[in-house]
Amino acid sequence: MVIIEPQGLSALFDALKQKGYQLIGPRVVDQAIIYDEIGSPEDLPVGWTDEQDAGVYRLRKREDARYFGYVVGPQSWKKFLHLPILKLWEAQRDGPSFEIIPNDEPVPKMAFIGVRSCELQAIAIQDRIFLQGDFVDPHYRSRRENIFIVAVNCTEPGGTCFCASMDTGPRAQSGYDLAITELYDAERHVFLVEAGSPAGETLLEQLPHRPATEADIQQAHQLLEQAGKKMGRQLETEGLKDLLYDNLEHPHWQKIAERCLSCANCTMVCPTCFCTTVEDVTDLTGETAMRIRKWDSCFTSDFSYIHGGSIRASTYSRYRQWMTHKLASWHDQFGTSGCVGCGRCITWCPVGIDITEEARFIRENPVT
Amino acid sequence: MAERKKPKLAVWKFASCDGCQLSLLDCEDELLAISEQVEIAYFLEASRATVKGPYDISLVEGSITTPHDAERIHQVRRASRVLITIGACATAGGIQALRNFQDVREFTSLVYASPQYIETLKKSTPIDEHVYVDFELRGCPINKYQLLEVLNAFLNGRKPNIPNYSVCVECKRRGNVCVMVAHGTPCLGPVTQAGCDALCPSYHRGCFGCYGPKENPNPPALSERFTAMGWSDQEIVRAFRNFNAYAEPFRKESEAHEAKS
Amino acid sequence: MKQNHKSQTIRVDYLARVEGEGALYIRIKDGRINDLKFKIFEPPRFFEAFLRGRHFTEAPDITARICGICPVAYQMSSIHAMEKILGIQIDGPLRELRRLLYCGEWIESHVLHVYMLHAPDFLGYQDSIQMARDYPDVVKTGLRLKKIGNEIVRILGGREIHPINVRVGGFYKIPDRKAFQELLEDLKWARDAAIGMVRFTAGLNFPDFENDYEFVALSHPEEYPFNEGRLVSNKGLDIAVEDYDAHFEEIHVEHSNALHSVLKERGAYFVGPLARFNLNFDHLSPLAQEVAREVGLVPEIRNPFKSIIVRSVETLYAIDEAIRIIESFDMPEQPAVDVTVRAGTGHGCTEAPRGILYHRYTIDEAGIIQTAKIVPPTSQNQKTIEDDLYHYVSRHLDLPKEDLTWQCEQAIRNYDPCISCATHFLKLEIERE
Amino acid sequence: MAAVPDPMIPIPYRIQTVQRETDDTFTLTLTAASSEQIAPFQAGQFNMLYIFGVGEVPISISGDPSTPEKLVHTTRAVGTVTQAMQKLKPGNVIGIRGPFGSHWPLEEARGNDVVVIAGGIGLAPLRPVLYTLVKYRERFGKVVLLYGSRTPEDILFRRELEKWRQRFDMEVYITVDRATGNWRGNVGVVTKLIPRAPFDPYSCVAMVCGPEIMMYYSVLSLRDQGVPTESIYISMERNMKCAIGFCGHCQYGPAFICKDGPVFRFDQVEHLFNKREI
Ligand SMILES: Cc1cc2nc3c(=O)[nH]c(=O)nc-3n(C[C@H](O)[C@H](O)[C@H](O)COP(=O)(O)OP(=O)(O)OC[C@H]3O[C@@H](n4cnc5c(N)ncnc54)[C@H](O)[C@@H]3O)c2cc1C
Ligand code: SF4
Ligand code: SF4
Ligand code: SF4
Repeated sequence: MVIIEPQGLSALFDALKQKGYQLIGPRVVDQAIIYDEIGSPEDLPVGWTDEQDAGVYRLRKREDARYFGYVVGPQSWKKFLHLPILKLWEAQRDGPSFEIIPNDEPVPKMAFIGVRSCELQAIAIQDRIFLQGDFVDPHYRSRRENIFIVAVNCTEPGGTCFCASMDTGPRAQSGYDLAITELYDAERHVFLVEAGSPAGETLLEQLPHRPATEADIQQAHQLLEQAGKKMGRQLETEGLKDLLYDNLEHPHWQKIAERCLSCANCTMVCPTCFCTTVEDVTDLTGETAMRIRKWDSCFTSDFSYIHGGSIRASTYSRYRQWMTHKLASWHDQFGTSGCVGCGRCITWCPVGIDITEEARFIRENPVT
Repeated sequence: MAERKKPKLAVWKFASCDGCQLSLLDCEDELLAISEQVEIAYFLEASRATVKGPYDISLVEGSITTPHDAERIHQVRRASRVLITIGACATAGGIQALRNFQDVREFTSLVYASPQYIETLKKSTPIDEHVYVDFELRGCPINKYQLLEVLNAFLNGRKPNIPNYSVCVECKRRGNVCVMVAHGTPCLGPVTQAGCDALCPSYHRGCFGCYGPKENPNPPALSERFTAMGWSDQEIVRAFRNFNAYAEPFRKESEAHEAKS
Repeated sequence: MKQNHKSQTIRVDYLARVEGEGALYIRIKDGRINDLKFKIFEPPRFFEAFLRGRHFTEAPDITARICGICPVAYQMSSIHAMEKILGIQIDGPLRELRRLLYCGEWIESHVLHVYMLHAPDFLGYQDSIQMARDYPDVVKTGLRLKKIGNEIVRILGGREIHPINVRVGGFYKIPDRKAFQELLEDLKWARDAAIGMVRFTAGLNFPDFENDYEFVALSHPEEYPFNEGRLVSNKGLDIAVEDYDAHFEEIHVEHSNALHSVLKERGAYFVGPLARFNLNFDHLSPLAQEVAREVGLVPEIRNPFKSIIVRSVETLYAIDEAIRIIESFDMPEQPAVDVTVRAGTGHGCTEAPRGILYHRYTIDEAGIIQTAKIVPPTSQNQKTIEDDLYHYVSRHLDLPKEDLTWQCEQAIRNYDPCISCATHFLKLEIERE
Repeated sequence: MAAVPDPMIPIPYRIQTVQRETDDTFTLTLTAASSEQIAPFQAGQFNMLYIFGVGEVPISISGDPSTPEKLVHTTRAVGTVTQAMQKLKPGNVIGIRGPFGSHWPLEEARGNDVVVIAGGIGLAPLRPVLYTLVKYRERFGKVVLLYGSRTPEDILFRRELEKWRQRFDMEVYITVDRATGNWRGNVGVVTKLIPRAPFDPYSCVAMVCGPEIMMYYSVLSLRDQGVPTESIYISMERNMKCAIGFCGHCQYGPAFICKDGPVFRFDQVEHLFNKREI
């Protein structure tokens, strides 16, 4: 573990650019801290933070000048790995037949700056879906293979965070190339950096740094300890899967349905939600056809449409599908929870429906 | 494949602003290609030449507001194999359906010096209250790419990719920051059908419902949130009383708040 | 001709290639026009009535829906009226951006009219698609020009029809400078294309037809008018927009049941490109002036058929102006200025592509609209159109009916009437002998 | 980087024959249009069929598993894609991805009686089972086919049914919801045939395919006869966009119908089966 100074970040960014990476990191856009293309540390949200609660997000000025003093943005890294809209392939009519032209547009090498621990876990979950099953999604794979991850440990969890409950944070455990803890107090502003891969190791060598002292490591450790205790939300996961399976007809689903807009925001912002639909597109002459894959959501009616009507016509059934998938059936499907406790679905639900609250209610009032 | 026979296209206007049919002329890059694929048989905004029906595809813009139009739409239906309504006027009665909430005689005398000459129905009604409609394309105005998609789908015998989910889905795919959550700006996106690619939120304003209610909408829950954000009942009434005011879920919502205010 | 000795009725039930729907009814008896009506039967849509009770901030979005062809004009007239009430004056970059938006609408609307609606008349085609078979390049140039106009509106307004980005006080969001810069190249192509457009339209054949009109337009001391100025005419009118109601009125004329907007005690007047051109020639860009002169177009033009050339000159001007604005553009600090509500009455008049568009509103202290009045250009030209037809038809009574019909249509299209705009025309009753 | 095969790219297959089965149902026989072929399939599996420019839908394989080079699909034209498919002619090429999913328990059925219960188009996914039963007849106990159709005109695979009916080692019962013309056979729902069918409930395997409601009542009736739940198999249907577990549409509780199904042993899904809107 080493210490780098804030200027060291510039060196890091330069080194990554040198290696041909496009930098993606946090920046202030439209009154929020989003993940977007960045050029230099000046683009980082220095001195900004976010306040989050159910259905509310506000950008605020910090008292200090931290680089990473915010929590998680409106959308996760999913949008760079599992694209919201992707052309699968194109076909050209050829008499009674047709010829398929695969989409093998080159993918950029991307360096993700500021990935939080919950987000690392979310990426690991999507890896299981797209890379580790019987089939591999080549589009996801080619992007995934070309990223460099600079993680940032969370020292100040947000109002809707509950990674501690999900065992996914606040400290980055694996899946990164470099992990940073921002150490900030009256005396100093430095970064404790740890390499998590040979590539990270090599890069770290090139940066101006000094070895971390035991005190540095202790300070980081303490900050993360405390952070784990300051989570804005909590979710009791013990026996949760069976609890939900046993309560598929709980009257509370109807209560939620009265508030839920079935707008799909929660699924769109969730870093693990992976559902898609495919649209067929043709040109006017009918000579060229394309298949376009787009993020879809279990909250839409077409999602469960089969000839004759939608299986899940009511909001009741759609919310139930979503939540039981996240917290119960995901375990059966992928051997892990589908929720990493990032809190996005709580913050970005326009009416502030809170997955932890709804789970708690069912736990406290089971029908079985 | 056998050479496809050129289908005949007709464009009809009822009470409207012409914006939706103008979308067709706004397809600058595609217009000549369209005219190669279909015979533009009746489209007065663009051509004096008219070809007799029946027509394979009729695009109908506008709502029914006069006794004469209530007759005319039946003729259009009879002459059309496929009838597609375009825009909020045709699919929900349009902005002129605001009269449906008030006494139309009072409206007439407000605007016209000699109200006795004005021949008008009490209500502005959508086309499907009068005749069978094969497909509804929403929007005020419609999105020209969606119009192309619908024409395209009909020409190629497939289902148009016209989703009926919320604006939020497009908003998120587009990577916008939610104006409701992050800025505290009331937004109808969560109850409104997609189609505009989340235009208003992309310009930092709340959606005002051009595309009408999404499938399975929940306006009362959204209104409750608006109230919590500080909106009065009158403001909520006005929010739901725009171009799709007469679409059932929006109508009910505005009436509920009108009763309260 | 034989026909002249008995009575004949010409009815054009649906006027093609105008926006909206109108009809013409002429009754000829013994070689003279017995009756002539230019009829508009757009069903009434009651905008002025249902604006009452709405919040002042909603007027731009609602009034845009009067007309899908020139929504920007509606939005801007209502915004200016509201800003008058609130005592706001928009200057600097925001004002420039508003002009830019206007450029977009003029380009798009004028090009649509010239290439797709009017030129086919002069060349004898039913429509531009037919015309494209013989003049593919002309039509393609037109489409590309139109697209550039639309592109300006789309970037700045969000979409071409019923833009969503304008508000009382400014805009919701200022698009990236990059988006405009990218337009520059297209605009420079467009400038050359518009020069060609002027030359092309100037080369058409024009009927020998002139009238002594009273031209009315906005006039601004420094610029070709879009959004601001005084109302002036070639016959001495020179008033502030606030005084509109004192000088203009809508009257019931004998041979028609339509409400015609007229100048009090003076009668019919003429608004639109020809009026603007005649009254503001000096404020056209040097290039637009030069090209106009080159084709022999200098004030005062009194042949309404030549409006097609004037529209081309104005298109060239709008492109020139758009280039100027983009090249000298500074990002405004805020997308809009703050507004505080206060009660009052305000007037707004802007130059829609078809001519002056007048709005008047009264709002209360909560910002709720109490009364609204809207006078669109088409209703201001209505009487002039009818007068033109009367004179024009009288001279061509010997033409076969089919040709005469077409000629009349062409004469109406000189005004590019936008009938959806006709917010308050009466439905005509047809008199029968 | 080694390129991975893209599981969303179909393999071209050429239509050899189009067989009209009923008014709205047809059978396509396809062979590979290039050197590429899909893997051999097992009875009950399905393919994704892509119609150029129109879309892609899941359709079970209704042909004989022992001749996999001849792909056979029987489809009912109900909507956009299936109607477009109905218009295709021999020589047209369509895209095939597959085979996907679980299959009918023909191994488990060895040595046991086999009850095949089909409703409507549900006979198509079961036809490969019947081919196999007939081909290896000696491996199984009694073989019973119970088939319900809306009307006599909707009966699929008539000639084959007739052939099977004439066999002495197979029982074939057919019923219709509504008798028309000179139908003299059974009228009523297919579940009514179950109590009469000659099979040993304690050593049989039941394979059921049809509308969910029909499957539900079939299961109840089978259980009434004493058939253990673990011996009953059904085939499920859900919206499907990818068939490879990526799109999420076909989830049925914890299962993905595309990979864990479509064929399920009933006890795997029993807890979901009568729940509303799962
Ligand atoms: C595993 C499986 C096997 C099937 N086997 C057969 C078969 O052998 N023969 C047969 O006729 N039908 C079969 N079906 C049903 C068939 O897939 C649908 O009838 C078909 O998808 C309808 O598509 P459409 O575009 O014509 O209909 P539309 O009503 O226009 O449907 C639109 C879209 O919804 C989806 N969809 C609609 N109905 C279904 C459905 N029942 N199942 C899954 N997705 C649906 C499809 O994506 C379809 O493109 C099977 C379905 C599944 C899941
Ligand atoms: S379910 Fe909610 S909290 Fe959990 S990972 Fe998804 S968005 Fe984050
Ligand atoms: S839970 Fe919230 S975000 Fe999710 S669909 Fe319902 S209202 Fe939308
Ligand atoms: S801004 Fe509006 S449309 Fe977009 S996500 Fe938020 S609520 Fe939905």
